[in-house]
Amino acid sequence: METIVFYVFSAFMILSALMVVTVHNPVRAAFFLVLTFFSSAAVWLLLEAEFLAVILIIVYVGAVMVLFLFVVMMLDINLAELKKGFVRNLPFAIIVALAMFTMIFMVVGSEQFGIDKFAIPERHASDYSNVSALGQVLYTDYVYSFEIAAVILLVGIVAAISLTLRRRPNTRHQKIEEQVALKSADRLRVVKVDAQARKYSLAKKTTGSEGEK
Amino acid sequence: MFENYSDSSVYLAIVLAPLIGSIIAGIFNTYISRAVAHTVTIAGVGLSFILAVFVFKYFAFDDAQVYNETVYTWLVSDGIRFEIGFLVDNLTSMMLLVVSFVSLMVHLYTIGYMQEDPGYKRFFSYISLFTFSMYMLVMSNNFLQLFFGWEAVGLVSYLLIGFYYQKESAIFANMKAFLVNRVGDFGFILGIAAVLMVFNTLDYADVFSMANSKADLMIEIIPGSQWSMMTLMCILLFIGAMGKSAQVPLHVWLPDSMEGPTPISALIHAATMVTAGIFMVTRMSPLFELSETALSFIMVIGAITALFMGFLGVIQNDIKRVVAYSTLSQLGYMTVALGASAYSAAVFHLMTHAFFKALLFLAAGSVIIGMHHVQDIRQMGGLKKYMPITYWTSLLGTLALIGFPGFSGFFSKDSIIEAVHASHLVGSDFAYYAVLAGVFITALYSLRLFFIVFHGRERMDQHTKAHLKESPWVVTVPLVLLAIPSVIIGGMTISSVLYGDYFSNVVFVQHGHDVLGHLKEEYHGPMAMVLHGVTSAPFFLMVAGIATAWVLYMKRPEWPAKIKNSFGLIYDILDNKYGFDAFNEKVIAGGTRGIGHVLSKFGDIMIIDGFVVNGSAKSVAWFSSIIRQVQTGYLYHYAFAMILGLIGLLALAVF
Amino acid sequence: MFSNLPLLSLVIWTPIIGGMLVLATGSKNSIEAKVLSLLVSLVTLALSIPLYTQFDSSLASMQFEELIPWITTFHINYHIGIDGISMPLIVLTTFISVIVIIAGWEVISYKTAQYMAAFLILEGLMIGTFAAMDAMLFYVFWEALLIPMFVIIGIWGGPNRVYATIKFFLYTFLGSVLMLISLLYLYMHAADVNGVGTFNIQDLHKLPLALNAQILIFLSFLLAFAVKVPMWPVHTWLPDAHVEAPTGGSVVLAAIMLKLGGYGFVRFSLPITPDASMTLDWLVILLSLIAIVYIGFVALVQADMKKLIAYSSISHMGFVTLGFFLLWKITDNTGSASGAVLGLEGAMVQMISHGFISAAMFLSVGVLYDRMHSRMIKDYGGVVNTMPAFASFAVFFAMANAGLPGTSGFVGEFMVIMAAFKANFWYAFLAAITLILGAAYTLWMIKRVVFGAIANEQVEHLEDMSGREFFMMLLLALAVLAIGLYPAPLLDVMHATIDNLVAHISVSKIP
Amino acid sequence: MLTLTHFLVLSAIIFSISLAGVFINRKNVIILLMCVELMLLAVNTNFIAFSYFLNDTAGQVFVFFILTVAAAEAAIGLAILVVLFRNKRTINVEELDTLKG
Repeated sequence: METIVFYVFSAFMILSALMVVTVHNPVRAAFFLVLTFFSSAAVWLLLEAEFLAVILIIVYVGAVMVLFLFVVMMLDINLAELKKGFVRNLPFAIIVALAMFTMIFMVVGSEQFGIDKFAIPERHASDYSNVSALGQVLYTDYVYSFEIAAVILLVGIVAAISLTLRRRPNTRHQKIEEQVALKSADRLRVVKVDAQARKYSLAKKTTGSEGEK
Repeated sequence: MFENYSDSSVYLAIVLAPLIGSIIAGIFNTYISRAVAHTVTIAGVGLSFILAVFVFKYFAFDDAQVYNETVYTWLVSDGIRFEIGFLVDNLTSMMLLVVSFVSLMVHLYTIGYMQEDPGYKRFFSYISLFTFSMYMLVMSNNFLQLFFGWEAVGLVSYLLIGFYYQKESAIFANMKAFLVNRVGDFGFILGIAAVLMVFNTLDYADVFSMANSKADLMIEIIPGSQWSMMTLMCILLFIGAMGKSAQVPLHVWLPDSMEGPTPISALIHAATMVTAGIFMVTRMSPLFELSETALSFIMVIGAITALFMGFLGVIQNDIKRVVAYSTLSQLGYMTVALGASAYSAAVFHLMTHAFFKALLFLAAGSVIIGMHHVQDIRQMGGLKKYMPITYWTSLLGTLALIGFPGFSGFFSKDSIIEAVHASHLVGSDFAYYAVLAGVFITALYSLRLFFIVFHGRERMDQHTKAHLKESPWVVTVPLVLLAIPSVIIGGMTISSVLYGDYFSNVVFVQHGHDVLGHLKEEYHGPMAMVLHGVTSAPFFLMVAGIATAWVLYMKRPEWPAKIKNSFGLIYDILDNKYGFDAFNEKVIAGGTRGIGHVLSKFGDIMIIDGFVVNGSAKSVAWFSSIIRQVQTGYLYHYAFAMILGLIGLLALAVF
Repeated sequence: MFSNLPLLSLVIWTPIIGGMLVLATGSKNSIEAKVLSLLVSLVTLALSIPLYTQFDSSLASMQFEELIPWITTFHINYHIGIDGISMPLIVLTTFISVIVIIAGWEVISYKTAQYMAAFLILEGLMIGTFAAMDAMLFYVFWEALLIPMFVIIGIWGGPNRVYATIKFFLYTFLGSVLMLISLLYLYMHAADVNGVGTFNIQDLHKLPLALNAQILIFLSFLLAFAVKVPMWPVHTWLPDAHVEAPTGGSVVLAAIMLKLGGYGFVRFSLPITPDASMTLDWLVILLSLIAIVYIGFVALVQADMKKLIAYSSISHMGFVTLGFFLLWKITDNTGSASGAVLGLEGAMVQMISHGFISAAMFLSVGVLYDRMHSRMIKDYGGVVNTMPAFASFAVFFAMANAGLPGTSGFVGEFMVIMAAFKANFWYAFLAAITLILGAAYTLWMIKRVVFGAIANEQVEHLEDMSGREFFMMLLLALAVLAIGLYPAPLLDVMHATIDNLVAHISVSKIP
Repeated sequence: MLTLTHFLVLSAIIFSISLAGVFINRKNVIILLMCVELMLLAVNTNFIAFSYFLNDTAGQVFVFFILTVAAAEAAIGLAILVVLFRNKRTINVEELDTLKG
């Protein structure tokens, strides 16, 4: 039963990967890539890596593919120009792909990684949760690398923003850094005023009427 | 006061007197007047002449023992002592006498000849420097000093030939003379190196004493063929002599050296320098006797020079060139005599020749003065009545030259012809016939010169004829003084020099070659020789030569022109001196320059500089330009490079 | 009275310190700079005289020796001393330096102080190189003396000086880099043979070496010294350097710097690697014979006077290298080594005499160049008419260059040819060709430049030599004549050292 | 039965396809970035396969980190793309050869 599932999904995966590569329109390519991700998530589930499968969907499909589509949409790329030259180097590409595949296959062939070498472990108990297993390992042995991963992401964000941020010169906008750097003395000026009695007498009341109008 | 000849002060005085005179005249010539210059030099040479006479008397009559002392040690290296020293014996004393006498005559003569020349003092300094170098050469007692004198004489002749340094032809001639002499010296220095290799010393005495013991030494120059060391050494030494005494291949410089003033032609190119080669071979007789091939080589070269140079003398039109070619021919005679191992005959002829040839040159000089420096004999004629003294003295000289019986030339030349006849070395018969024919040729050209210049129609223009007069006494007195020995010296000295024992301790002749020994039996005094001579073949040839000259240039002056164009080809060959000059200019000089150009253009500039030095610089630039192409700028090229690299590595890992 | 003074160090360092002082005088008042530099050079000459007078020519060992530890970790020490080979060269250096200072008197107007200082420092460094008894000290001096020369040619040179000076510097530097490697190898080898590494040249002489090691070391020395001598294939830097160098520069370059190569052969190649020298002597002889004949032809066709003299000095130096390497060929040919010492001493004399003659020839070209600013032969003609005194000196030195007996040019060549004949007839034959070629190119130049009618109006206005130039020429002429007529005193100094050297190199060093 | 080779073969296929992709459209940078994403996906599949068969979660942790890096890389790649487009008006790699040596 599992094998059937495996074959189905891997077939999906391979076909969509092929389509990603061959299709001309980057948007359609992006969608095929999404399909590839979904089928690969299914395969991963077979391998009992549920958490990662989910992460895959969320991170890749959710974020990266959206990013791709966003960029593709924003840049008005003239597709005609990009299609040229497709056929010319197809044979060369196929040769390279086949060469690569045969070599990996030679290495990865059944005699090294066959059934005798790697027995199929028995299924986890039903209450096994991939996430907790990952959590234990993640926050104990790999805590530093985890932190570094966080830093990498931060760098990624900062770089992306600084690269693409464009500020029009004449627009007025808050300069957060200046605001933060303010000190009370710049804004508040204490003036020494000596107290005076206010000379206010009724006598003047009659002349003040015009004032009240 | 000169009685003790043992100490060296006498010989030092002989040598140094002319040197001091030359230095004073040369270095201080801006500060001293002309009179001082010539008196100083003449005093120097005169002193050396007087001493030479005493030395000659001391050696010839009081037969003193040989003087052989070293003056100072030039250099000691590797056990070999190189010294400067004097060796004086009969040969040296005779040469000293000849050199100093002729040099003195030339000094006197120059006062008259060079009056109006600006380089007067410089000329005097050169000729006395020449006398000094000639003394050093003649009196040396080892090969090193001989070579020093050899080159010094070459240097001075270079300076003298190029005396008129404005004249392009003069400075070409003097360079040519020096280079040809250098070619001779090239052989000479190799000869000296051979001597040093064999005998490990350069001193004559030691070399001659060990000579016989090393007679059969062999040397392998061309791998496989063994040559006798002595032959190699003697031929190399003779090449040096050929350069200096102008034998055939290396004779080209002598006719051109007539560019120099006439006195030096007399002094250097007739009497002294050219005889250096003959003197050297005579001095080395013990060595030369040991190799017959060398002797026959010398004889053949001498015969060729004697005969063929004589031919050239017939067609020359410049008065000095005719006399120059006659010198070449006479030198050929002396070399033939050397080849026949008749060394004393060669030296005897050298002595007599020095006198009458110097006389002829100086006579030619006085004719040139009279004709205001016109040297072309075709513009002369009938000078008999204008210049009587020059006429009579040059008549005596010519008779002596052609070997008219009774004159000194006869005695020396006939004895050479007899000697060659008696010798039976390889090539001696060829030499004999060449020498015989030479007598006829010598008579022909010398009489031709004599008749054209002094007899016949006066062909010079009015202007020169008006000024034509006899030269001043300063010129004519040396002529007369030279005429006397040219006539009598032969008769007087033949019995002692040639057949006496004058050269006994100097010349060593092997028994087999002792040609003069045979002649000695039939020799009974000079007068008997004259009578015998009159009946012999050379005499008839000489008379025939005189007759033909008389007919051609007196009776039928138009015949020579006819003969010339009928024998056109022969005339052309003779005219450009058998192509020697052309050959030298084009092939040797041109060839060396050509090689030089090729080597410098291709060798240095192209190959070494072009490829190696600049080449390496350029190759670095070229290589870097290739590397640059790899950076194409296209993103995907870099991607491909990465992937291909990956696949490559993977393939490496897998297979 | 000199016994206590470290005389040799004084001779080395006075010119260097003097040079610094002259630099200090700055370039504005050139008179002071020139007078001071002349004073310094004269003092150095005076100091070098006792080197000759108190030199004991009977012993072959080092004299005036001084040893001060310098870099102790590598056993390099400031060890200097002189023997029969280096003493004449040092006296030649001091003598030529005085002449060069005088030569540059009026001619150099641009930055005279630096010019004079460069020469003084160069002189000090050269004497250091000759006196160095420690291989590393020798190498330091050897490279250091390139710098002043580089500066002299580079700044005061002719139009194309930058190319010439860079070529000169790189050529020599390339050559000597290999030498450094072999010196280091020797140090290491000495370390593991007798415990402690050494750079002392005497010890290196005695150090046993295997044949192939010797051959490699010999080849590296050969390259280093062949460039300096210069020998045939690596000689092309010399004509360029001479053409571009100022008169004083090319005098020093020709008179002394070429001798460093020859000195190197005698001090390093022969004694340290005798067996390799034996196996490869045919190579050096072949190169020197090529240098003599090939360069002779090339010199014949040069149009530039300085290039012609440069080529002629290569040809003369060919004799030096020929003279050094005759020993083994003579023993093969004649069975006995007699004649080898003749060759070696002939080579030494040739070096000294060539120093004087080439200096004089370059000075004479300099005299003409200062007046007409052209080195081309075709621009001259009939100089004798307007400059008779100069012409007589020029002819005299031309004769000396052609090797006329009575001048020093002849002595060296004569002895080498004698020795060469013992080795092989054809060596002497080819070497003697220089008699003809040497005379040919020198006299042809003299004919075209000095003799003949006045060629053009510039020659017309030439005025004869000034007192200063006359004095220089006279000094050199006397030196040339003295060695030519009486070379015995010069050679007596060398006998002991050369005999010791020949005895040493005829013994094999293979362990 | 599902053995490890199945999964490895699968990821090898995906990897080769993405490689071919890089070669095919050399001009469209976006597709290139996608191909890079695909390669990373293939690698992750490998990791997970190994971690499952070796019963060791380390593989999955690593996949986790690869994801973060991939995300960051994609972000920056697109940012560069945007800036590039803004300055050069085109992202066709053919014209962009300012890197030429």
